[in-house]
This record gives sequence, structure tokens and C-alpha cells, in this order.
Amino acid sequence: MARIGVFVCWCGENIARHVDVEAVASGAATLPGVRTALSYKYMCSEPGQALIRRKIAEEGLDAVVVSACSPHMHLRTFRRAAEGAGVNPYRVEMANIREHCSWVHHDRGEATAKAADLVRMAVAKARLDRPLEPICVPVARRVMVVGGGVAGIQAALDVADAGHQVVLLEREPSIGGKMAGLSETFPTLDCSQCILTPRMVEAAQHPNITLHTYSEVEAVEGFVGNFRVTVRKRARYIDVDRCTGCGQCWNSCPSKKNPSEFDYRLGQRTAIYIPFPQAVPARPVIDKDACIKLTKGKCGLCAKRCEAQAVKFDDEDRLVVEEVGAVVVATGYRLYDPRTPAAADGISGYGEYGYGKYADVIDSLQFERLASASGPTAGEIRRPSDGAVPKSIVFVSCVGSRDPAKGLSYCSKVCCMYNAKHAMLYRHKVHDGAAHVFYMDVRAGGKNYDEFVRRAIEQDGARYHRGRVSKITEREGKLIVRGVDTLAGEAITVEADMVVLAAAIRPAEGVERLAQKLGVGYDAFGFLSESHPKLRPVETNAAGVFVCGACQGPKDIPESVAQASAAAAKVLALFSRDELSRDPEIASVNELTCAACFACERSCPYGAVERAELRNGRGEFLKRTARINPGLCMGCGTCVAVCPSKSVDLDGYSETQVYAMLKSLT
Amino acid sequence: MIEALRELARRLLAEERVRVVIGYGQSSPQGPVHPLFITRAEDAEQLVWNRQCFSNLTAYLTRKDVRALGPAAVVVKGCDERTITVLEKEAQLERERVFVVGMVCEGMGDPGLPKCQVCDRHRPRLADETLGEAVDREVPALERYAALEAFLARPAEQRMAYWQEELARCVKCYACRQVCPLCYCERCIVDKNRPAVIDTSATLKGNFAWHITRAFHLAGRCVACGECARVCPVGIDLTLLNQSLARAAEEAYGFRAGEDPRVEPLVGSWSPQDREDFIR
Amino acid sequence: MEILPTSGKALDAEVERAVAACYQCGKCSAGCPMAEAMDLLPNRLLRLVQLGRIDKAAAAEAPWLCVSCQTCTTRCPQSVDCAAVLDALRQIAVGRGLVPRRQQRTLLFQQAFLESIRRYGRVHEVELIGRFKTRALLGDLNVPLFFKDALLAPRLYRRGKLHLTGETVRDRDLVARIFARCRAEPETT
Amino acid sequence: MEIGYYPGCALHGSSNDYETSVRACLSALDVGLKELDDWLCCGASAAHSLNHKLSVALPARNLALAERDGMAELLAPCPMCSGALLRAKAALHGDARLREEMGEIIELPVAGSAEVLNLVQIFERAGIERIRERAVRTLEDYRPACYYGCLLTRPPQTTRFDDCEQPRSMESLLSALGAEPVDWAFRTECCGAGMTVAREETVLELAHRILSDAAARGANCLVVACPMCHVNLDMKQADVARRFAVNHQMIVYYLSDLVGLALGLSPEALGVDRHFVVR
Amino acid sequence: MSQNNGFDPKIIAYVCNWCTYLGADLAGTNRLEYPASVRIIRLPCTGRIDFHLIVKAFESGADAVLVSGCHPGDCHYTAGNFHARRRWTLFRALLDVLGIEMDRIHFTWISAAEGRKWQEVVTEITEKTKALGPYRAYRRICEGGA
Repeated sequence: MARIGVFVCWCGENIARHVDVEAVASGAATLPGVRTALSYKYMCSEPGQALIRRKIAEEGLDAVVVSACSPHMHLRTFRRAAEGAGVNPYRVEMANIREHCSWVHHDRGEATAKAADLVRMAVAKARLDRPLEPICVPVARRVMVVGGGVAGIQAALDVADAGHQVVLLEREPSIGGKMAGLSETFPTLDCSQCILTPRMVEAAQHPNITLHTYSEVEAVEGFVGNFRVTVRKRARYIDVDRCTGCGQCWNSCPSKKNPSEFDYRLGQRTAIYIPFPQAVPARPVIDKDACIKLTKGKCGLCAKRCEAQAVKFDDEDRLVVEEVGAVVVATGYRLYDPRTPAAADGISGYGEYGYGKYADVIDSLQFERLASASGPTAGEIRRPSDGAVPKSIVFVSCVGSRDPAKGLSYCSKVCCMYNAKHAMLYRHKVHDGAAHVFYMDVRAGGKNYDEFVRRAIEQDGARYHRGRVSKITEREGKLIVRGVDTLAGEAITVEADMVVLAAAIRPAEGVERLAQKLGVGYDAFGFLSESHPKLRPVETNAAGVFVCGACQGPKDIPESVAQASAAAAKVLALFSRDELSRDPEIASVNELTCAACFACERSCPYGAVERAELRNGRGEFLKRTARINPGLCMGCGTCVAVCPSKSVDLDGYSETQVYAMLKSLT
Repeated sequence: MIEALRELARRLLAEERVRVVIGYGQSSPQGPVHPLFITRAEDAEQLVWNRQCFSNLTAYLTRKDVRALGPAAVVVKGCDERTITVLEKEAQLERERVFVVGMVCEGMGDPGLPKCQVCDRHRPRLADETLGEAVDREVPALERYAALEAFLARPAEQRMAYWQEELARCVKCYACRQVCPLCYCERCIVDKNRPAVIDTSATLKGNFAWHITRAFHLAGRCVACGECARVCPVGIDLTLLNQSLARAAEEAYGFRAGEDPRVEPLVGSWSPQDREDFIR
Repeated sequence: MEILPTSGKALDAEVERAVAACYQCGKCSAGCPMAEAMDLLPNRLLRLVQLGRIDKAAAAEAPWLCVSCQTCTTRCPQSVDCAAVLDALRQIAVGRGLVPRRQQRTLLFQQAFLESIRRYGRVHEVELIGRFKTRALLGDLNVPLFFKDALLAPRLYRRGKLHLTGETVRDRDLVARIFARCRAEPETT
Repeated sequence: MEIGYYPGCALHGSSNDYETSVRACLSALDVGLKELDDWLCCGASAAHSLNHKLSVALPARNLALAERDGMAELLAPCPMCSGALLRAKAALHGDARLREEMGEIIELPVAGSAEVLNLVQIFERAGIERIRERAVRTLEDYRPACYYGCLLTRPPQTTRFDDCEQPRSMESLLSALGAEPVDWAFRTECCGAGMTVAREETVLELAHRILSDAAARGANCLVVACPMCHVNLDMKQADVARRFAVNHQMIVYYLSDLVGLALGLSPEALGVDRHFVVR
Repeated sequence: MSQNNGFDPKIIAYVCNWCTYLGADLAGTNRLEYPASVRIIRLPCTGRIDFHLIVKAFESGADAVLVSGCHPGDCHYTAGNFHARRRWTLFRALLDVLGIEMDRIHFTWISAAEGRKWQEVVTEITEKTKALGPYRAYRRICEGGA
């Protein structure tokens, strides 16, 4: 039989005015299992807590009911007090007779009666409280950062500098991400590569950072503090350790006419290549579909030229397992493809703009390459079709963005800024060129952002037209752009030499698959979901998995970097402890009676339910069963509700307890 | 058709594609039709097929003893076959270990059972092999739920009175549970104590609790084979309860249990757009 | 597409609802083949409707210049059925006598067109052109047109493309009944 | 195969050359046409401009007739007609109230079940491969500019035909028959035909643009699948010439004309001689 | 509030810990008065609230039941209330066919900020239940007799 102490708080007048606390206490004293019941003016005060501790000692109490305010107010306080006197903190209950009673019921009779009921319920529950120990899981102080763009690099360096191991994963042959391909950055117009490349090198050389390029996440097991991530290292056909990056191989490769991914098909590369001169690591890969040796068996020139003998045509994908305590997702973005066939995954294309049909209709990342000193035109603005310098360029905003009819309803946030930047760069490079920008709204919120846009308009003479473009056609080498200026109230037609589409920002290819492996949610567009839009912006609902950068939503560089540092801070906070201790009020399965229908598995928001096998002492198979992973369970109890045989129960809110509370009211 | 069935059974057993064929048998031409388990090809001619093949044989697929025999073939009607999908979704069987023999069915009993009057699945669709020729008749949902409609036309007090009267007769024999192919729990919730969720006494209170539980546990799962009502010794029309849930599922979520193997089970999945007109 | 009421405030409400989603990107105007000829661009008509100034929108010439090519509807990012809105504006204009004088011809033509259908169930071109031109003539609207098409007639005729009498459906009363049942209710403004 | 046929007023009026062409061409492909009995005018743009309810009722009546006579498919070579029929279908679909209301108005139950096909779709049904096999001559000396106009593909949610911005169906049919379609800018631009009679002057401008671009791209003929486009670009070419002082002399074929020629039919049999602009 | 006097309805409220319970707290902090008829049972999430709890409430003599949690999208556990919503939709259909008095079962979304809404809901439910009187039909069921 439990030995419960009931402590009724007056909260000064707050409770006592409308509730006869003495009556409540004396009533409680008669309840089964209650050893002592008394009232005091301020239970949360130090003397009040002392009273509780003394009574626990005197009466040898093993459970405590404090009848006072909301548990959200003081449950912690009283748990600590009771624990101090040797009572298991999870055997402390509160009856909320203030917020839910004295403050809202002013008829003393009714209020007192209800208070008595609330205490009765709390006692009934306390009687059945099991002593619980907080769940402790050891933390592997090692983080995996998925994605080696500016966000991933930032997060990796922050954690590494703090002295923890980092595994940095990049799908492409080099880290650097989209930013490495940008020309100059708004609003300062400083050179993108000049900012980024030192950081790339730093990351590669950092003693605490292990780099896996040309690699992807294959599988994820485990939970916060203890993830086992299987990484697929794609065949590079180069022995990275032997290779010196001398360049003999790619200079000798006869297969030269392959579209360069890094230049978004505007430039060409050899079959054995480094994506761009400042690539990190400065080690080539072989494009197995373009390599003559690998496709036809002939050639092999690169191998002959390689003094380090680093070329290995028999290379294969390798799987490596990394044990980490946390994961930071920084997979970034891709641009919406205006050629998208009608209604592929609900998203359709812009046939009316002729992207992919007219060589001189390009997207904004392609323009970045044209404007970049390291680009295919060495920074001269020349149009793809004939290499001529365009005398007029039309920049079209919101291609895909803010276009529910095409399947994307959101604003891509950064296009307004880079459109202004593109117009500026173009005017700086081609003084007699006309830059037209079609926009719906100019969204330039941010430090020195609007000033930047004004500069493009006022000083650099970009011509802004408020309205969408309806159709782009081509005649005698000119692109005929039919748009509108709703401010002038006129439909206008511009004859342009080149058109740049500010295509929407979409999450990187395949991020949904990664999210599923990690148990992270994502929205209808594939952007990863943070656990709270305001208070937990870089955490996810998968404990130990954090997000930063454009994988969570369209972002510019400063925002991505800020978020990356935030994610790093969260990781460091996690790593500041040897063990994670978590609230033990979680679910558990009666594996003997479980029917293994896995309704719980389907309804668990945290993927905390595993399919397991029940075996006897001799390890012989008895039956299949659901099993809760205590590391993942957050204790919502949805599984309890859906279990047909009620083989799951939830500590702290057990079936027995709820029924007992109901019974106490009859 | 019978011959085709027997031939198929023979082949499956002979080629050892299955270890047991679960079908219908009849001790004497007039005798009652009963489930028949054949493990040897030569016994195949004991199989029968007529308008008395009421029971939903998929119920046996989850039985320990049957599973022990190895891969099974099961004879199903259009109405029964949906059970297979549900069971598969609930990890109670591996579809590839079951050979489903679909029988085109013109209705059971003479005259046909109520469910057969409104059947829109004379020809099984999910079977591995289907015997017999017939076309489907699309039955509008309204027609399928006509009986329920009629019952719901009565005022609430009358409905309550009806059930108090009906359920008072329940003797808690649990035949409804035994026969249900989807009641496969090893320990049924009624047998749970500490705490007892359901009052096990055959009182009105206990009976309400039981039948509410039985019906709701079939929410989004019941395939309307109607066996529970057919076997009830005191003749309580349990299909009314099952139907109310089935219709709600169809109206609110366009969901029919077992209809489409690609669709996730109704309970345990959700959509932000789910209706909530009743929530304030 | 849902069927709009044919007139009255109910129609106003429908039309306002139909344009609620418009965010004034102007793509309708940008693609409109008749934009140059319009006094108010489609996006402005929609804006007026959004502002509750339907009558002003209906009184414009633009709706009568619309060739119903559906380009606006097809390309609208917000899936506003712009072309249908212009249809509705025309109907409102007729119902409230707001059709601008210069556009009466279009109205006359379309009325003549419907008249022909109501009478015969099919269009009688010669009679249609005739009726339209004479009406236009009487209304003294752009008279020269009359002679212009009169010149065309023989060219058509020579190619056996002109049937002086057109086809007629068997049950002409049915057609009349259909028209009667579809007649616009009187304005309740 | 036999298929329901809704000619519409134009094909029985000033565009009877189109009907001649369609009929001749399809019979050469053993596609029988069963004309919809006692069909009504679809109401064209006049109806949806002035009376929305009527613009549903008239086509609904025709759909009802098709259902009554058990026609599962209905060919409407005039995109204005097919457009009206399709719009009515869309409106009736999934709106029991409207179906009921219309049923009373048109005095026939209507479900809107009949499938409405345009001319290109019929050829696709007949099978481009089969047409190629039947072809007795190639169209190699034809460099057509395929002109879809507006209503053939728009609005896509009702027409559900080809890509409304970059359609290919006419090109692929004709190039299969040896023609060399040119790539040009005005394939889906509107010619303003809806306004030819009432607002001629604005329309000639559009027609001129279209003819000029086609010529500029080296097309030696235009191909249309719409009677109004044809009137506007063929008959009115003289007026265009007069107004803009440039005689395009651009022959405007119906799609069925070229297919028919490939199948060995004579221009006369196809009614090509009744066009205004001729070789 | 004394129509149907003498009868104080007994109302059981199952509420989630993160939204509605805090909403009720807020009502208290703002001293929003309402009838003392409701007994709150605090559960982590509406996802935990199954139909047995509703049946049990009536078995233990409740005249009405209130089930309340976070608004869709606000669930502390991201999806608990979505799961609950589906189950309730179905369960109501079953109760309806059984002739259970539907206006004795109430479902609401009440956020931590909606103290006012909590006050309104409890007041209304109490009035409604008073008007209906004690739930005799279910008492009869529990007494086992007709």
C-alpha cells in the first residue's frame, strides 16, 4: 500500500479565498493510501518545500501529491524537493486547484468540492505511479554534416574548431556547392570564390574533419547520440591518396566535349576532370559514361601519363560506416527546371518561355557562370548561341516561384536580389547594353538590400517593368519577349539578345529519400521541416538531426551561414554532455501479448517502434512483436490508443492510472 | 467450375507450390458446407463449390496450426478477398506465401444474403487465379448502405432502445470474434485485466463495451463479409455497426477496406486536409 | 468550371469570388493578342472587379475586344479563369445597358448570331450577316462594312461556299424552349 | 471504325470545303462518320459572351443526343465546337445538380459521357503508322507552318490535348508523311477569327503577323485544323494584302488536305480548289 | 445558471498537456470564471485519447465528455491530433448508429493562448448538458437493466 502525503497550498489568498483548503486537506486525509494531509500558506516557498521534505522523512512517504497550482508552474520544483528527501520524482503528482479552480470558480462551495475531486484524482494517480529513472544514452561526440556547400562547410568548421570530430559528406567530386560557382555576391559585390575557397581549403585540412566527397548517405540506423550512418563512396577511378593533382591526366584526355556540370552545360570538360580549378580535394574523377577506356576499353592515356599511378579503372563503389552522435543536413538547393514536362509530381514547366528550345534563354545560375571570371567566357557576357555580346538582356523574375498553377506557390526569396545584381554586373560589363527586369514585387528585406536594388535602378539604369512575361519567341536571332508593365498599364514587347530566367529554388534532388532515412519531415515541396518555425528553427523532430541552409527553405548566403552556425551550436550543446538524460515517461510494449499488427509503428510520429522477434532463453524464436526504442520515444501515447489488444502502455499516464482517476470520481 | 477448382488444387499440391489448400467441403450432398483443409493432391475432389460456401476462409490463414503447414492456397469469394489485403498490410501474412484462388460468385444462400444483393465484387480482382466468368455490377454506395440508411432514419432514442434490447440478448459467446478473419490478436482485449478495459460479465454494460470495441477495432478494416452477424447464435445484426464505420470511412476518406493494396491502412495514416466539421 | 448565374448581384458576387485569387502579375495582359486595342487591360478589369467596381469594368470597351482565345486563362499563375470573367462582364454590361456605343456592333453581331440559332437551331450565315449589317446600318455604325462584305459574298458564292438558305433543325420549338429557359432573369440591382 | 460526327454550322456553311476534305480523307482511311442526328449549333462565342447558361445548354443538348444514339466518341473538326462541347462536359462532370437542371432545359437526360475528339486526335486514333503505310506519295515538297491557333489546345484543363505551349502533334503527323514542318513563333497565337466579321480591322493585323512569320521561316504553306482560322487566313488574305501592301500568297491547307494528298486524293476531291489562295 | 436546478452535470474533459491544458491555465491566470462542472484528465496528447476513454467516462457516470487538444499543425508531437481526428470521425459514426446522444460528446481544438475559448466551451457545454439532464440512458445500460 502506498504511503502518500497530500500537501494543500493556500497560495496566500489565491487559493484560500475561494477554496476551503483545510476542508480539502482533512478530506484528503481519509483517502486510501494517504498517510498525512496538511495545508500551508506557500508550498513552493523554501519553508513549504522543507515541510514536504520533513513529512516525507517523518511519515516514510513514498509518494507525494501537491495540491496547488499548474504542474507547468511547479511540478519540477516539487519533484526536486521530494527527490531531495528520497522520493522518486516520478511519484510526485499535482492537483491544479488554482488555475483550474480557485481562480475560475468563485462559489466557495463549488470550488471546494471541485478541489476535493482534483485531489482525489491526483491521489488515485499517485497511488499507481511507478518509480522511474531518467533514460540515459551515451553520446558519440562526432557529427556528420551532409552537404559541403557554404552552410555545410560553416557548420563543419564551427564544430571542428570546438574540438569535436566532423564527418563532412559531399555528393559532388568537390566541396563548395552552389556558391563556388557564383560570380559576385550581393549586396557587397565581393567575389564569391574569394570568400569561399579559403574556407574550403580550411575544411579539407582541418585535423578534426574527415572529408567524403563523391559520396552519399546509403542508410541510417540508431538514434540521437548513437547514429550508424552507412556512406556510399562512389567509384572515382582515382586513388586519391596517390594522386598529386598534377593535371597530366586531364590535360591528356582525348574525350573533351562533355558538358560541364559546374558550368551548367555552358562549358565543356574532359572525361577525367576536376570540376573547377579550385576544387577541393584537387583530385580528379573519371566520368565513366564519357571515358573511352571505360566505355570502349581503348585509350587509357591518363593512366599512362600518371606518374603517381593513381588511375584505377577497376575502381568500385565502397560502403563505409560512420558512427556519429548527431547529423546536420545541409543539402542545399537546385533550380527549378522550366522544361519540366507537364505535371511531373504536380509541377509543370514554362513551355511559353522556350527554355531548352532557344539557346539564349538561360537560367540565373548559368548567368552566374557567364559573369564569373572562372567561367566558360572568362567573365565576359557572351550569349551561348553565337558567342556575341548581348546588347539587351531581359531578366525574368518568379519563374516557377509564386506560381501555384505550375505547382510552386512559395517565393524563392533571393531572386529579387540577384536579378538586381545581374542587371548591375551586365551594365558594368556592357555599358551600352539594356537590362530589363520583369518583376511582380521587389522583395529586398535585409541590411543594405533595398539600397542595392535602388542602385541597380538609379545608378546602373536597369529598367524595371512591373509585370510577368507571358511569352518568349525567337525571330531572326532576336528573342521577342512579350510582357506587361502594369504600372504603365501597357503590354510591352522587348526585343532581347538574351533572356535570363530566375528559376525557383527547389530542394536538392533526392532530399526526400535522405529525409526518410533520417526520420525528418518535409513539406509538399520537399523542404525539410524544422521542429518549431520560431523557437526551434534548426532542430527537427528527429532528435539529434539538425538542418541548415536552403534545404529547409530558400535562403541567401548570410542566412544559410547564420543557420549553419546555429546548427553547430545545437550540436555542441548536445556534445557538452557525456550522456543524454530524457524524461522516462514513455511507452513500452507487453511483448507477450502483442499481436504484431504494427498499428503502433504506422502511427508513431518518431519512428520509435521497431519490428522485433521475441526469443526464449535458448534464443529460439517465439513470436514477432513491436518494440519501442526508448531513445526515440517522446511519450505522446498515440501507440497506446491504436493498439487493439492494449499491449502498449505509457508510464506516467498508464491505463490503470486513467481508469483509477475516473473511478475516484464515482 | 468445381472441376477447374479441383484441378487447380491438385496442381498446386502436386507441384508443391503450396502445402495446404483451404477450401469448402461437404460431408454429404445435403450436409452442411464446412471448411476443408487438403494436404494431398488426391483429396482434391472432396472440394465443393455451391451457394452454401458462406464462411470467409481467410480467417484460417493466421491460425498458428495452419501457418505451421507451410505455404497455403485459399479459396475466396469477391467479398472475402479484401481480407487478404488487410492482413498483408497488418503484417499478418506474406502475400507471396499465399496462393489466392478467386471464385466468381453469384451470391450465397437462397435467396442470396443481404450482402449479396448489393455485392459489387462478383468477380475477385486480387486473386492469383480466378475461376468462372461474370461481370461486376457497380453498386452505388447508397445502395450498399441502404439497410444502414433505413436504420438511421429512426430517432436516436429508438436506436438506443433497439440496441439495449438487442445487446441484452448477447451471451458473450464471442462467436463473432472467433469467426472474424481480422480478430487475430493472441490476447483479445476483453481478456486483459489490470486494468480490465471491458466488463467481461454478460451484463448490458459489458455487452455495450464489448460490441463497441469489437466494431471499432474493425474501423477501416472490416471487409463486410458479414460472418459475425451470420454466426451470432442470438441473431444480433452486427453488420449495422460495421457498416456505420465502413460508410464513414468511404464518405470521409473515400476509403474501402482491402480495396487497394497500395493504400495505407485508414487508422494510422492521416492527411492535414482530413475533415473536422464536428470539431469546434 | 461552374455555371454562373446569368445576372444580378448574385453574378457580381460570383465574379468577385472568381477574381479573388488575382495578384495582379499582369500575365493575362502580357499575353493578350488584343491588348493593344484595349482601353483597359485585362488585369485592370480584374482589379476593378476586386475593388467592387464591377460596373466600371463592365462599361469598358475591352471585354468586347476579347477574342476568347483563352490565353489569359491558360497562363494565369493563380488559375483565375480570366476569359470567363470577361464573358461575365459582357453579360453584366448587356444586363445593365453599359455596352459602350463603339462596341454595339459586336453586341449586335452576337445577338444576331444567337437570334439565328434561336430561329433555326443553326446559323444561317447570309441571313446573319444581312441582319447584322442592316441593324448596324440602322444604328448607323460603321456603314462602309456593309458594302465590304457584300463584295465578298459573290466570291464565296462562286466557290459554292455561300448557301442563300441555311439548314434548320427539325424541332424548332424545342430550340425556342431551350432559349426561353436560359433567358437571363431580370436584373435585381 | 465508325465514329460520331458533329460538323457544326461552319462546316455546313462557308467552310464546307473543310467538311469535304475531312470526309474524303477519313473515308480513305476507312473511318466512317455517323453524323449526329438533328444537332444544334454549339452557340460559339456568342453564347458564352452573352448567356452563360445557354453556352452550356446548347452543347449539352448535342452531348445528350450523342448519348441517346450510343455514340461513345464524337468528332468535332471545328475547335470552337469541340471547345464548347468540352467546356459543357467539364461543367456537367461531377455536378449532379447541373446535370439535372440541364436535363430539364434540353429535355433529354445528359451525363456528358461522350468523348469529344478534334481532327488531330482522329488521325492519332487511326494510327500515324497506318496512315504512313496507306500513303501513296510523300509530302517532301511541303514545308508547312503548323498553326494550332487558340482553341485546339486551350484551355488545357478542358482540352487535355498536346502541350498547349509547345504542341507537336501536327508536326509529328506531317513529318511522318514526309513533310518538313518549319519551326515558327505563332503556332499557338490567336488570329482573332472570333472577331472577323464584327471587328475586321483589328483582326487583319493579327492575320498579317502570322502570315509574315510563317513566310519568314521559309514555310511554303500554312496548315490549320480550324474553319475560322482558315477563313481568316485564307479568305482574308486578299484584304491583308490590300491593307499591308504585301501579297503573301500563302496557301492555307486544312490538316486533312495534306493527309488526303499523301493518301493520293486529288485536290478537287479534298475541296482544295475551293480555297481562295491556290497554287 | 439554474435552469434544471438541483442537477450539476458531471463532465469529463480529456485534454492534451501542451495546448488545451495550458489554455485552461491561461483562463485561470486571466480569472475567467466558468462553471465548476468539468474534471480535467491531463494526457500528453490527443493522440493518446482512444474511444475506451470516452466509453469509460460514460460508464463512470459522466453526463458529457469533452475531448480537446492542439489545433491541427500545432501538435507538440507533430501528428498526434491528426491521428486522433481520424479516429474520432469514425467513432462518431459508430456512436451515432448506437443512438448515443451526440450532443454529450464534444471535440474542440483549444490552444495555449485560447483561455477565452476554454471558458466559452466549458460554459456552453455545461448549459447544454444541464438542458439535456442526466444521461439516464447510459445509466440504465450500466445498471444492466432496461
